Amino acid sequence: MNVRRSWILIIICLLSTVMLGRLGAEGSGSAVAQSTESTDKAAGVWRDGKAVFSDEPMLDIFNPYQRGYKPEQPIPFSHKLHVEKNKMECQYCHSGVAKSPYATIPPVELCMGCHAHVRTESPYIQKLAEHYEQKKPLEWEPVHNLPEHAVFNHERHVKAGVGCNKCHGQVNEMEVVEKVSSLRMGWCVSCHRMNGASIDCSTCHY
Amino acid sequence: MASWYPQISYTKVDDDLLEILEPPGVGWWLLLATALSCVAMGGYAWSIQVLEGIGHAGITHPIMWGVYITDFVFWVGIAHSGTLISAVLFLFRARWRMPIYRIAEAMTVFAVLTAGLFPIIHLGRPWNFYWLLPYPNQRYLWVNFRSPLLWDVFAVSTYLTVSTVFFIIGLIPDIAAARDRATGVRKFLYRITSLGWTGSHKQWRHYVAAYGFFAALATPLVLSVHSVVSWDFAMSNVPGWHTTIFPPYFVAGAIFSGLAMVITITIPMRKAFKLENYLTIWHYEKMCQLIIFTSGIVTYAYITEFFIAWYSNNPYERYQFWFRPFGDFNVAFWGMVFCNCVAPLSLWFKKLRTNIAWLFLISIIINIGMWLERFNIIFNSLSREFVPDAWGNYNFSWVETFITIGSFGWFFMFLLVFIKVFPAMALTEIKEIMIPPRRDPASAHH
Amino acid sequence: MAKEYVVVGRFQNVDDTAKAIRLVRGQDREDFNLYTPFPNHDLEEVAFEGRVRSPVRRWTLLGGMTGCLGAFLMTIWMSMDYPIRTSAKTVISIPAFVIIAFECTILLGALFTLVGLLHHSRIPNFFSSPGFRGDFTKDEFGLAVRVSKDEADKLKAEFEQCGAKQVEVQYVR
Amino acid sequence: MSSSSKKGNTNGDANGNNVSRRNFLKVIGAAGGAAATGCARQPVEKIIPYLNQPNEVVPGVATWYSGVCGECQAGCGVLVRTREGRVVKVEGNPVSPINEGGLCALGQSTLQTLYDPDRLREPMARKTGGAFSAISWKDAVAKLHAGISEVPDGKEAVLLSAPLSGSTAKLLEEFRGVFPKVRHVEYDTGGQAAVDAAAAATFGGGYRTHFDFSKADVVVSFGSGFLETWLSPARFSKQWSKTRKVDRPSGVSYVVHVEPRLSLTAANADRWVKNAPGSEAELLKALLKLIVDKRGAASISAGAGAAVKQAIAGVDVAKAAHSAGIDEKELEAMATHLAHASSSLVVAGGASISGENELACGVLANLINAALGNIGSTVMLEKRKPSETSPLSDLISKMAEGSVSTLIVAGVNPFYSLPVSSGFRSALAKVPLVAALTLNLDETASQAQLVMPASTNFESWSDSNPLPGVYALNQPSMQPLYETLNLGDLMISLAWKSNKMFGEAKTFHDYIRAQWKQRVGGVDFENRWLSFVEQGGEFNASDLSSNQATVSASAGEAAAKLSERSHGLHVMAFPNVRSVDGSSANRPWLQEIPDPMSKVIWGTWVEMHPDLAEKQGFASGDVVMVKTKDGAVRTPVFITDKIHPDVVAIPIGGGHDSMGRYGDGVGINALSIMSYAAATGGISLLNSVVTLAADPRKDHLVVTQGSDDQRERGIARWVAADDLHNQHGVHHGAHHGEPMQMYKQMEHPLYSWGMTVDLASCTGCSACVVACYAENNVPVVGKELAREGREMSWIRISRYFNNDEHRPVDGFLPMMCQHCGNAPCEPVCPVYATYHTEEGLNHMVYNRCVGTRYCSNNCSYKVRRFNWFKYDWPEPLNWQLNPDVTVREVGVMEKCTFCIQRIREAQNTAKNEGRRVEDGEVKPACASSCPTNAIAFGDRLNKDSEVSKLSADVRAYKVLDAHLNTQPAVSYLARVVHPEAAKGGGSHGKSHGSSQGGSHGDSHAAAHGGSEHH
Repeated sequence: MNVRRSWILIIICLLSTVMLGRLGAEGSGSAVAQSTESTDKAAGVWRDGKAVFSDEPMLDIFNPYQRGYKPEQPIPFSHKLHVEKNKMECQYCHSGVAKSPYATIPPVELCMGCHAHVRTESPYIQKLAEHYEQKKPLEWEPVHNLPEHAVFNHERHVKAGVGCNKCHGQVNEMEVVEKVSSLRMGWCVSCHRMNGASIDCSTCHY
Repeated sequence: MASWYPQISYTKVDDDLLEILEPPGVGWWLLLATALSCVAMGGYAWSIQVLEGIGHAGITHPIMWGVYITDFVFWVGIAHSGTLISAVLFLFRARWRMPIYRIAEAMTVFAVLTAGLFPIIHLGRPWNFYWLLPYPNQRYLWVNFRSPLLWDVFAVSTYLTVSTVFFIIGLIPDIAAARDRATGVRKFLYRITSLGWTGSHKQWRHYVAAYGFFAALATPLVLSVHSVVSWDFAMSNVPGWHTTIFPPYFVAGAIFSGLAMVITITIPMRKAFKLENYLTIWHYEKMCQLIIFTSGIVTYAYITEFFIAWYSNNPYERYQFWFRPFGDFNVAFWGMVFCNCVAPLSLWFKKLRTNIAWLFLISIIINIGMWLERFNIIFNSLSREFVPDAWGNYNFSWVETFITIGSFGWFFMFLLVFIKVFPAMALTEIKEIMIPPRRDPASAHH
Repeated sequence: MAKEYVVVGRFQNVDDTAKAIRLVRGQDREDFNLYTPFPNHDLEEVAFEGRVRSPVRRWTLLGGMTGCLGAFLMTIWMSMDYPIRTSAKTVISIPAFVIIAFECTILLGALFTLVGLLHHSRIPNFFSSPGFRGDFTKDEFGLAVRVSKDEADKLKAEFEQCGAKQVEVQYVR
Repeated sequence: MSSSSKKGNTNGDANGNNVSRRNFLKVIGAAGGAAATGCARQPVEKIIPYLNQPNEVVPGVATWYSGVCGECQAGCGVLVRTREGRVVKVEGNPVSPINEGGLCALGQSTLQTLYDPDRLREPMARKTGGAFSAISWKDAVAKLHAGISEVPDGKEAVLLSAPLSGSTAKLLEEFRGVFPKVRHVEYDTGGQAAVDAAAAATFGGGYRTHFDFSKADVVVSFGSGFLETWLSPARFSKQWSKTRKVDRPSGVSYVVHVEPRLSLTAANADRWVKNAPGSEAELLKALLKLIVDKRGAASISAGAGAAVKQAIAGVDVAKAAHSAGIDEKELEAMATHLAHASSSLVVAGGASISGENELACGVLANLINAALGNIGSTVMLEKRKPSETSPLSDLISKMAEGSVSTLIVAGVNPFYSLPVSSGFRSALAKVPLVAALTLNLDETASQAQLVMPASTNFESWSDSNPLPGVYALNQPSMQPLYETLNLGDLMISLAWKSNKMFGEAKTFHDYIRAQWKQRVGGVDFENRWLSFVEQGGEFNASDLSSNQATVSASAGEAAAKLSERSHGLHVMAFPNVRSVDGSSANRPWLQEIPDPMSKVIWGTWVEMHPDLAEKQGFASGDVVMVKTKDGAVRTPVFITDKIHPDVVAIPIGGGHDSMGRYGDGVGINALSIMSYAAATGGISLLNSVVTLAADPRKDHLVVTQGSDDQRERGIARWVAADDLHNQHGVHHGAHHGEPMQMYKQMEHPLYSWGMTVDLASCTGCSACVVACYAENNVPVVGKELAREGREMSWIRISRYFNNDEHRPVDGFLPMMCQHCGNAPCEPVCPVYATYHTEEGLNHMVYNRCVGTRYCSNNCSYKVRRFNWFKYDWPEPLNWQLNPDVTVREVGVMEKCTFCIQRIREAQNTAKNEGRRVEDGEVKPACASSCPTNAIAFGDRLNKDSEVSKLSADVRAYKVLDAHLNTQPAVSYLARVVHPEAAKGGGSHGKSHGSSQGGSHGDSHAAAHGGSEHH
């Protein structure tokens, strides 16, 4: 009897060790709006013999920029309308994405290129025009923010063939832009690992 | 020597020793209030340091470690004699350990609790201290097992865990004894904390075996923990730190300082609780013998350091060991030599080592000396490293002073509460080494 | 027949207690408890008929081995999982890991010993043990034997015969 | 920083862009704010896009503009790096023939004048009550216009400015046509006026001398700090460094410097001659005599002969040497070297010769050069229209008489920089309208009735003509921060007010264009103009070697007539690389970089010989009152034996009271106790000391260097030019063999970055230190924290003394992170915050750091700096922050990264072009700022790279590597010393400091460690 009890205890000890280790991995079922690519789905499983503990929503409560973050913008710009219906390319507005670290938010001037003539009756377009004419800066709410100690270069990712939707999700289907990826380090690292990109710290931190 | 006790009854042992647990007097409350004020001072200083930056401490380029690491090593050192007395002397069956080992173990646990604060206090970003633990995190990052600081994390936490377990296991039968004498809330407390100990032969059988294993595990731990602490220094390349004699030298120093601290604590206790029958001069003489021995080792280590610096013909080492006695902060060096090498020599004289007041004085001197030793090692080595243009000096700030005072308050706060709540003398083991009652031949049947 | 009674003998000295134990063992009673205020090797020898050696040692060994092996596995795996080079040292720097392994050996060895001790000694146990008396942690040796009703009086007499200061018969449940 | 990325500002008028200033400020304000928040989790920042995005701006990509550094008269070309419309960094322009790519500390720090939080932001007029109140530019111009157009009879209006050149000078001429009552007075603080005066006295008016150190085999310099502040230090440093190459056909040059104190130039010379203060003229005379004796009178051209004869009449060499306190043989050797050299140069200038005999010294130097036949080889003569300026002394007396009705002070600060004894301060009060066009409300401006904010070179157009044929053109590289004007635009506005126009110029930009069109011709002008703007000017330096001039007859007289030298204790006010003339006092970078010689930061000090200090009973750090007949100052004493006992020396530049938060109250103004040499119109920077007394006041001397003695540890090593293998400064007995290593060295598959520093070229000028501060967002901690040793500089220049009397410096060694292959710092970090990258960098991940500081303890080079507190950049200083570099949080370690952001940028470009990074493509900030190209950087895997070649040089060594096997990626090339200099002195193989030096060093350490000196 003693021997049997001992073994049960040992097994419990070992199991709890493993459970503790997996703690982070367990919760990632998550209420992510759109889990687009394998990067996201792969999070939270054992893969290639490596434990993947990324993206635990548990800890996201401390992060103001968690997935699903969907701020109201000063002008309710619809990506869906512009991309799906009007067939505009991402780079038409985010022109810096392939030549600069920043994707860049387009200058108001660019909006006015069309909206000087198109839909001028809309109150929001009128607000836009007011900003332009009064030279009043337009303050957009950032959705995808990285901390300052992380260096991210859009140019390199785009040139490596990483599609916009890999990180930003299907923005073309969004009326209001929403954060679909945690943009946290483990999330970055898992994609880098899968694609053979460098996981050297100095790739992103300097 | 079989026993130094007058043959007294078990009841008397219980009565004498459990009397310590009687409700405290004014003196105790005053001491506790003092300790708490010290803790408050330290807490205030630390809060400022956390809120505004570690720069409030005097540490600066190039002396990146100062009073905090000195305190850390000091308290880890204090912790050592507890385990030495309880574990090593247990294995050597040194009977004189019995009356002091409980208080020494308590000292160990509380000193490690104190020491464990300092690595966190000295961090630049203490709120991230848990990054030193190898826990799974979303960043996929682990820790650097090559760093002596990580060895420290493992060594100190292991030491804290093992010494706490050892301490609590030793306490259980005594708490059970206290439980069976107590009433009211205390009885409830002891009922819980004694875990339902009855002292049946089935329990004693495992208890004695387990106690032996704890002692066997704790013995190499005593040696390893301060070795690991010494590797914080010895593993670096700093002249004056990078030396192979550090582990034995640190371990000896730790035991030296720990014994001194045991004396410092037990002398007032003995007086306050009238324990002269249990803590006899004989016990103190035994401790003095160990102190003389470890003092000798420490002195030898000091001499060796100088000899090797000279013999190595290494200009950096040579300069360092010239700088210690003759440099900007030679007070620490000469203070250390006096406190650790010269003052303990008086214990060779029986007249002095049997004088309790003198012993108390010497024990405090040794404590100061051992603090100075660590400060001397840290400060002097860092201030005169390889490139002379980067040499610099160090003035410690009020924040460091307050936090150091706070650490003493923290330590004594635990100790004061402990001696009033749990049996501070190992009554079970005192009973064990007394001659067990045999059948009185006179009243025997046939 | 249900053993609903506990006969508790209170003894004042080792010799009487030993005699009582021998008596109980001679009656092939395994279900007895000997309470002593401190461990006494002579009494234990009698109580266990020499088979005192505790199985706790196996826990210690197991814990130590788990700690050592676990620490090596942990350090090596963690170093390989996100390999970061420092100072031209290899990713798997065994000499450094030995120290971690040593500490873990001690740590788990001690913790497993603790578990073994608690497990085998049946503590924590917050229910009062039948036959235990408070004086058994102070200065008396107690021998508690579970017996059926009709055996109780006989045993009580025998204990008194052995020199018990007092013998109590307690009804349990 | 390829030239293709340079952009010409084609928008024309810098102010005429259709982005309104206010919106622009908001845009860049947001960017600046984001950069300053550090690596803590930050609050949500709004994204504010441009309303109209300028064509050349791609957010996230730097735009470079060429320009001119306007800090001194040298006219060095700069390249200005801008991000999202704000200037973030200045580099030297490699195509400029002046500085050829380097830039001095002063030039590097110009950004902190642009973003000076205390800069004047709007015009202000003094109300009747005495306080200033803001007025509009229109009112300001109207007020000033009235002041210069309605000048009463018998009175005049004066424009006081630094010497002007290029279009500004031309415009001023035309301006004076509009306003005939305006007179121009030049106020020169850089030493050019003295050189010009000497040239005029020697060769007659209309000549300017230009020096070419690159051709000189022997240089004898009397006081002229040509490697630090004198005339054109970046250019001279580059020229000098070219003569310090061991493979130079005519060998390494021999440089002798004569000065009573060890200046930076003296420290870099092969031989420093410590003369008694004021004895230079006699020495020059004696030198001339010896040269004439050696070469024979016949060798001297007929024109010069008479003057030389007159100059050396009655000279007693022995007496002169004795009087100067030097060995006669010293002069003899100097003369021998000069006489035998195929090409040589003698220069005189700087603080130590200033005063009554300044002109004579200049003339004598010119005569020696003429006697040696150096005119046309190392001394070039430029024919130049003589300046029409009238002497400053004349202005002061006129002001005092009350005959100046309006004084416009443009860009100078005479109230601060003229000695009290000049009478300027009292005379200023007699001028009814004082108008100041100024960057800060400085001492002079705060006495004015009308102050107008001046624009910096980053915000306005300007040009200059520093050398014949060299026209430097400066374009604005960002929108003006405030409503500011430069002098050109102000003159145009004033003329406009009189309904006058200069040609068709509506703005100064138009005027400059018109001038250039006139000069270069109208053919294809638009395209050529664009290329001028793009490369920063027109660089067709004229060959002046054929210009010869006869020595005028009066030269002999000017040289012969010497004022009697006053004996006894003197005080010298000397300029140094970090404070120059004091106008840069409000730049925290310059306050926090150490003086290369004393290593003191934040404040002034008085250098004193130990004998004198002992006699007076002063200890290092005691506050001492130095009193001359012209005033008294109190400042801490700095004891050094590298100064003549008859002189104490105080740096110029401290003691401001109206400069701004960083400059005010720091140190004392040494200029205030100097005497004013009315004869030459200049300040005598040497004055007799009346009293030297202890002062009960307390002050701290912040010395950043621990010890001056390297104790033969082989840190700063030197070799003789004829014996390159024998490195000195290292204890030869302690050499270790090839070290054993447990692990194999790490392999670097792609790149292995490395650096070499050629100590033969490094002068210790500290430009790299400032460049590093600017590039890497290194915080400035201020005096109190610096005193505790918390300064953050990633590079420190280790300066080690030896006990050689004539070459007392072992070298200047820029010590930055060595990026060790076996880095001691890396394995001790418990959290991998520092580790080794595949590219061989020792990298620091700031955000992983928990602050155990173990790495710094274990760093053998002590180059890791710790953020003890959170340091702030008050608005708008934070606009300068480099957006590519993380701003560090409190409690993290930081150190040199080899400018990894530049490596990454180059790798990005290379990857886009499908190639490897080429050699020379990455230049860290320190390397690109170095005026002497001492620092090389590149890939060590590429065997043809400059770094690979240099690190295989026979002079190359790695600091401490032999002892510690740290395998640094930085190699130093031992300093080269002329064989002659290596022979002399007592430092043969034992540069071990004297006991005096040793204890001296330790007392410095004490100062740094925080023990207070009172």
